Amino acid sequence: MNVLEIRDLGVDYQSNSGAVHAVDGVSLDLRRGEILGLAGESGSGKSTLAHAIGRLLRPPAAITGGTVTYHRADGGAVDVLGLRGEELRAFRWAELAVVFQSAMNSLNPVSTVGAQIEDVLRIHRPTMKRNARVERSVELLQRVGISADRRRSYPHELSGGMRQRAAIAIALALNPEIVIMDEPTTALDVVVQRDILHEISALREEYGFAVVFITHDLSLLMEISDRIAIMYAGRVVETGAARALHDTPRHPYTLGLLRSFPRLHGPREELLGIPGTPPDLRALPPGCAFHPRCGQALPDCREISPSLRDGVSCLLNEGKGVR
Amino acid sequence: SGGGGQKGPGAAAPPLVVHAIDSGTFQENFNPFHLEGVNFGTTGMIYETLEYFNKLKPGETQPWLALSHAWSNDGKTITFTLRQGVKWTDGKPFTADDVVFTFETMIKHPELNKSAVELAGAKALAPDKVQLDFKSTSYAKLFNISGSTAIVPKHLFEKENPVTFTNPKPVGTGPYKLVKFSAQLYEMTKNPDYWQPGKPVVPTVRFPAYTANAVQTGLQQGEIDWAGAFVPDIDKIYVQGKPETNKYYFPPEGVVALLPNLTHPVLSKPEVRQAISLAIDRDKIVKVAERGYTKVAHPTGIPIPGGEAFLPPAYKNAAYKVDIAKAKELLKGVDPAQLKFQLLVPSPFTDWVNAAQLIREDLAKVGITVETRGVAFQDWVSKVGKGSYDLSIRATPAGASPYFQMRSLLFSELAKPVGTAATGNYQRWKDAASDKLIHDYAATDDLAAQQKAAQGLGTIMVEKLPVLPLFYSPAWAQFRTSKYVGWPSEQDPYAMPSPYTSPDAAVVLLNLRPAGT
Amino acid sequence: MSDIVLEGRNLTKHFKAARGRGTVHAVDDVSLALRSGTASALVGESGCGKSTVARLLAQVYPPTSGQVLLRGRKVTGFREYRRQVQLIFQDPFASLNPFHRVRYHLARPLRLHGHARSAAHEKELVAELLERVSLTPVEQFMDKLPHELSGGQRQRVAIARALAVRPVALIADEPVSMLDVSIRLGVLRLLETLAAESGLALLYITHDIASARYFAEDITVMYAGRLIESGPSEALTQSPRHPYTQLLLDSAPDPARHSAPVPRLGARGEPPSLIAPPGGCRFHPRCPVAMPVCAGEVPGRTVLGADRWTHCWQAEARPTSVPGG
Amino acid sequence: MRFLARRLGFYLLTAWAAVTLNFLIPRLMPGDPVDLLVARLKGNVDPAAVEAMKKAFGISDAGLWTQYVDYLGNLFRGELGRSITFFPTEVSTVIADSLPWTIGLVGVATLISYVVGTSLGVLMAWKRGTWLDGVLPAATFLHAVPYFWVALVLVFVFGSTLQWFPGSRAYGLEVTPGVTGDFLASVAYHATLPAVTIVVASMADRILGMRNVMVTTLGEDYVVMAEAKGLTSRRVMWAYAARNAILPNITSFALSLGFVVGGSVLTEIVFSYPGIGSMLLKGVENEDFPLMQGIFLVISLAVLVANLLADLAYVLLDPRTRQ
Amino acid sequence: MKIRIGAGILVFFALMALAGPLLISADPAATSDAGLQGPSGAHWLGTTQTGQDILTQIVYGSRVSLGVGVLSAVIATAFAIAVGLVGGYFGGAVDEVLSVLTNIFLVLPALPLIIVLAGYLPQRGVASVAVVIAVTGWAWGARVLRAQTLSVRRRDFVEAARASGEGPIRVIFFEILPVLLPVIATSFLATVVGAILAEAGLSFLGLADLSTVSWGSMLYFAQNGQALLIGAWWWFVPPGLCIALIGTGLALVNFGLDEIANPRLRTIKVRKARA
Ligand SMILES: Nc1ncnc2c1ncn2[C@@H]1O[C@H](COP(=O)(O)OP(=O)(O)OP(=O)(O)O)[C@@H](O)[C@H]1O
Ligand SMILES: Nc1ncnc2c1ncn2[C@@H]1O[C@H](COP(=O)(O)OP(=O)(O)OP(=O)(O)O)[C@@H](O)[C@H]1O
Ligand SMILES: [Mg+2]
Ligand SMILES: [Mg+2]
Ligand code: NI
Repeated sequence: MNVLEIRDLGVDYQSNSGAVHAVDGVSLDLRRGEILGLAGESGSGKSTLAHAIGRLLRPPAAITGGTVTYHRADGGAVDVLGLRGEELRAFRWAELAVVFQSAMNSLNPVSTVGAQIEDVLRIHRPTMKRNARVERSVELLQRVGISADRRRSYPHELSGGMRQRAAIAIALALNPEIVIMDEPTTALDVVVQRDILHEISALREEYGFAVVFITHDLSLLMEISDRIAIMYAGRVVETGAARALHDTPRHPYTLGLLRSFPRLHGPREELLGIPGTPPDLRALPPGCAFHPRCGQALPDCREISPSLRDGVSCLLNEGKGVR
Repeated sequence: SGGGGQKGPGAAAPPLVVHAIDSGTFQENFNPFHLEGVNFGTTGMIYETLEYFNKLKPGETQPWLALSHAWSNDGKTITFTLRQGVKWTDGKPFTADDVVFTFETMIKHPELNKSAVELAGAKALAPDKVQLDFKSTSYAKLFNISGSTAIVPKHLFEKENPVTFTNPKPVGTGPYKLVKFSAQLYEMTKNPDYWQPGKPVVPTVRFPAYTANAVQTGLQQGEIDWAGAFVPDIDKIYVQGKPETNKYYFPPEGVVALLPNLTHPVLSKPEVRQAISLAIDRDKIVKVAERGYTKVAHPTGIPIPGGEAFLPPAYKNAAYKVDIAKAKELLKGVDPAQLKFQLLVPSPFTDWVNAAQLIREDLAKVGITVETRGVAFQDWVSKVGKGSYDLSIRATPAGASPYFQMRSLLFSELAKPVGTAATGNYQRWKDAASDKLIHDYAATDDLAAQQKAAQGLGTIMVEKLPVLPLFYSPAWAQFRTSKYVGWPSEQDPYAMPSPYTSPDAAVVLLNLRPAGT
Repeated sequence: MSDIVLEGRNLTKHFKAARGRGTVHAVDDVSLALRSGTASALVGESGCGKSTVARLLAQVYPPTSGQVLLRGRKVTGFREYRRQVQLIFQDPFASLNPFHRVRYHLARPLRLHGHARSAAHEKELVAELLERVSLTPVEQFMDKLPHELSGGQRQRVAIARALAVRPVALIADEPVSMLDVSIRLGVLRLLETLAAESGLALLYITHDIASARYFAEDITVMYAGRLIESGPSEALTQSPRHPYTQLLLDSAPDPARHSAPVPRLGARGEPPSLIAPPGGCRFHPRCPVAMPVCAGEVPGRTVLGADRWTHCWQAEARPTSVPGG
Repeated sequence: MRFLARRLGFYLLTAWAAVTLNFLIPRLMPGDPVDLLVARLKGNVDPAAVEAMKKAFGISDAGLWTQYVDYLGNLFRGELGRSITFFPTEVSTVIADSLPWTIGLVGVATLISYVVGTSLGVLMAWKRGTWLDGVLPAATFLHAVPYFWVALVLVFVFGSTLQWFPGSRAYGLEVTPGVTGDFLASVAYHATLPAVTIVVASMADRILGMRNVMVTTLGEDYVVMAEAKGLTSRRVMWAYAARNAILPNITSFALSLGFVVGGSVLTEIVFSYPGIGSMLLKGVENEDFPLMQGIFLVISLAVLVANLLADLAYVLLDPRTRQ
Repeated sequence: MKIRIGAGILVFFALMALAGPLLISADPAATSDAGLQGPSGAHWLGTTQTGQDILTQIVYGSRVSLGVGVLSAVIATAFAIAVGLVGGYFGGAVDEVLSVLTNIFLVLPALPLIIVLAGYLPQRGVASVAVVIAVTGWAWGARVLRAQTLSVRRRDFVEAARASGEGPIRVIFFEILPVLLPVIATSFLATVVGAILAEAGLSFLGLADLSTVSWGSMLYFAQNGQALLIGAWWWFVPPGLCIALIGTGLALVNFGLDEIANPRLRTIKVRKARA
């Protein structure tokens, strides 16, 4: 029951010093109504992937290959990358909405929160009356915990948490099937973050949309998502159910990440971290991009670039990963 | 003449479009006492003078509002006999009171007495007789008294402060009346009751505002009938291959001379000045810098033609000739290291800047190093006035007689010590013989005696070289003969042809007649 | 218990708010002591005044009131103070001048504080410093410009610069929050070793209470400009006494939980404005267990045992019980 | 409002500075208009007349402070002294006669330049990578061309060669000033080339400025989000991107007004346009200090007022300043 | 690319100003009988009305035009640095006063002020014209530099330098100034363009020293000689074109610098996204 299928997606940033393969042969499935966590270090291509799905890439970024297929609830399939003009406009937001990292930056500073919701309604629901639009925007705001009188507030008049909620309210305006959230809580502090996470999961229960949740805070993902995909240097190196990933990580990188987070609860564990630094996407090492930092790298890792099989792309143990 | 003016063919006569002074806009000022800011035509066309002096023929005068004058009391008193039957355009008669009022105003407000007439008093002896008294002998100032002072109506001016009054509705005795005024155009029509019967013939004169640039286009496109503009390339811009109709006449108006600072130890030597004069190719300056619009000056500096009678007989046919060898010879005794001068020119005067450049090139040939320096106009005024320069170029106006020119050039009283601003004799020439001749000139009303004094001064100019005349400063006048004929010409120089000279311009207008007659 | 090196007593800092709209009570009545060879952590959410405390302790800002004591004495000399207390900043990308090479960054403090005797000696010292922060081969790093270094490497240079002064106290203001997860550990470990080995007093400022648990011996929690609780890190994280600490711990993501939907917390709402902070306990508007007294009076310090205290009326009332829901 | 109050205070201060500067410049600089007048009269001036003239021109020997107080007093009564060039016309009259021409010309030209330039900048940023990029080098070139040279070229091509438009004066000889169709048509016809000059020479700044701000704005999350919302391109371009990009542009526009006015001075001179620029040159050429200063003061105050209007516009357009 | 074209233009003109007069050692003011000649083998760019060679004038004029431009930009930039950096760094009352001063000069219309000042100027030599232009041209740079200083001052490396014991002078000139160099360069180049334009404007109005050949004074003479009306385009086109070209060169370098700092501004070739 996939709502979205990504196959071999590649995205390059063209530049004078060569193309940056920010997303390189990524295949992922998003199931209806699930939360898919997307984790990875800074620069691993998470946002690029999200933008590619939403058809939001701008030059110098260009999709170099692959497909993205959207399955409607009625069974019809849509080639997202093939959408043009009106089709694309209609697809956007009605089927797929986005919540960006910093709400301050993703809300138009010169128009009110209400107007930004109503804007969507006006374009996508041309028959809707003004009153109905206002009603709907009030309803949405209240749904995410913002009082109705804030409809006429400008973004700068709201606190960080409220702005993020407002961004979520806008995303839900058309009851989309998919919501992509690109680090929606990174700018917030933990207490507010938790509030918002609660809100997201509650809303998801209620409306049943699928979420692609991007963050580099793996422990957070483990808690909130159903499934997780780990990205490294533009590739997905491991996918799997959150619990499985937590309990039995199979890629050395996933393991390293898990061992980098100090735990609050339970006994103090030894933190291992990952040696070295993330690679330069312009000059990736040959073979497995992770091999220079991998403690268990085999000689083959230097030459063979593994592909994703059974949810992991690692040569160890004949492609089964560390364990 | 008839009160209604002429009808018939005259009524259809076209208006004459005149450009006198470069101006983007006009201010509504028709007060003839003012020198700056007053609109052209105020003196001459609206207000008139007592007599008319033809500047192109020194000594030739014509009665105007006054029929005659008589000097007495050693030139300290003059009595005018006034024309009768003249009327102001509001119908009031012109009387001796108006004349007295005009001169009394100049006594009361010295800032209006711009030509420094040393008036002591004015009174009316009879309705047609006015007597003016002066503090000193004033024969030589007759032009300033009767030739350039416009008489204003007492009954209107006595109600105003003449210094600040702008006189928007002028009432004069002249051939024209102001009928229309706007910031970019004013218009005069003929005064039907003008005292010269049958005149003027031109019914309407229009004065549009043109800046120095715009007037070129105006001339090129034939918008202007009569202009007094410097046109850089007159054949191309104005004549345009039609010399019969698109005419111009640039008579000499004064002299442009190279001023050597006589307080300079080297320039004070006559042989140095002689050498400089011999080295300068004036023909080339006239051709290149002045575009051939004028002529090389007579060595006496007196404008020719017109001033022939004032030339010393010995030098009547004198002319400049370049003689590098002789110049070098003259400079033999001078340390070449000292032959370095700075030539100061006001940089807005582009023709002088070019002339300075040519002089520099010429003097280099005889071993004199000249550095030309262009400075702002006011800086040049102040430096030359104070005598802090080596060489400079300056124009001296001829005036109605050579007296003004010679006095301004040579009178030792005008030479102030270096550092004090002078108002003439900027090169600081001090010579008893010159002073005596100037006094002689001023002390007589007799034309022959005046001419003799002028000839003496001319001789000094040629022999002693107190200044080095270069060329005549031309009066600019372009006129089209397609509408009207009868303009001044070299053959008939009855008045200054430039539309910006008053009251001459009015005299020219009165002489015009429709083309084809 | 080692001796106190740097101490802030009743520090208060008020700023003029932007465009003259009142006063920001950034820090109120904060007392804090750093011991040699010990890493202490200061934890709190964004904007609660952690950096301000750091800057007050480093005497970058003069306090509005209160005093900073170095080994029990007030130090007035600007340079003298800098020689003893050093600051490391959050953003390794911003804390090095992009124009100067690594060598310059390290040599300047050496020269300023007279540690280098000669050019050769200076170079030697620079090399030594680089080695201490494990930037080897030193020759290669010395002549690099900041943009040629990765974030972790930059932060190491920043640490080396602080060490060049040979301080007795080091204040690290969120030294790893800008770094990638995978390289955070290395930098934190380095700081830990330095404190332990050279007897430095280290103040580790962070909003990640979990990392404080791992890298500091004791933790002090700050809320809206005030200190609310302090104690040995293990004890504080395992049995918090202040409802806010509790909340903070509850909010921190716990990968072991796997519990979508995420549970709602006991408290809601957002941190208060520091221009008009709530009266009494600043946490009371959000506190799930607030009592009437909380709104009226600022709770005093309740000492709960060796090195443990809190500012909470609940603790006052029930000194031994754990509050919160 | 606080923002406005501050700006107002600043403008008052600046106005005072301009007024004082205006007072000080002639007194700190050498030169005496009467000497000059005497020089122009070519000698023959009575010393008594010189003294009287000094009085008429208001040249005083009083102490600086007294002069300053008098000067301020006169200013408040709107007395700027008498022009020397147009003696005895009051400077205020000269200015009143010429200012409408300049305001009309510069006002209309600036408006056109702003609207066209800004729109072009928006379009160029929006359609990067299309033929519109070709405007960029042209704009760069025009940005550096002196106003008067543009004017000269226009006069040469359209005035003298093609004779499509008049190259000088503000209205034709054949019309009489007044509110008549003929007159207004003549004014518009005559203003064409000068206005085109100002538009051409000042538009490049607007294009380049707007393009740069707009390009930066287009990368903002709220624009990407607006696109993701499926809004029409026009709405994204204008309501989201341009609406925000215009804000910094307003400030730079206000600051560039001074340059436009400076440029229009040169333009008027080339076109013999009877505006304040021609008067300024006339004043300078004639050492007409009262006129020069009066004009400078009026220009400064006009630019200040324009800046104040721009600030007002800013406040209206930016909700963040409305507090 | 932009920088390269821009720098190419600038190098060309710099060479022209520095080496040109050595190659063409004629007197730029030298007159000849061959007046108003169009471009020919003898006079590549033709002659003026007084027979001056326009190419020679252009070459010599570049010295004055560039000289005034660079000189006044140097003065203005030095002033802008002093005002902007000091105000921005120290803040408080010093900053208030300096920024009000800056803003005042910013809104006062520069060219009219220059005209008025030049009107009073007794000596209109190259240096005094440059000073007058600088007086009116520093404010923009000062404002930009102040804003930048304000943001750089808050940057951690400045705090860090202070925390490691550096004094204010050293912090301003060794920590902040180098970081601002690109901004200073940008504002310097912009000021050069402004100054060249202002000088040209002044000369064109006849308010600069006209006995020195500069591009502005060439235009003044061309205008006075009615080059337009007599169709002598070769007289007024080259100097104006040179001014515009050099301005374009400077602007191109500037935009190039901007694009380095802000890569988004670059023009791009849009590749068709995958179909
Ligand atoms: N406009 C661009 N031009 C060139 N390269 C770019 C551009 N934008 C991003 N990149 C590169 O593409 C890669 C992926 O970037 P992306 O933003 O997708 O990473 P991310 O995983 O979202 O990182 P973060 O966690 O920091 O948000 C990075 O290496 C980045 O440097
Ligand atoms: N120079 C200043 N002027 C005015 N207000 C300031 C200044 N510095 C800090 N503040 C205010 O003081 C409060 C505390 O700021 P501080 O930087 O100390 O917080 P923090 O805990 O370090 O936050 P973060 O985790 O975001 O770094 C904030 O509200 C901030 O806006
Ligand atoms: Mg990202
Ligand atoms: Mg902080
Ligand atoms: Ni688990």
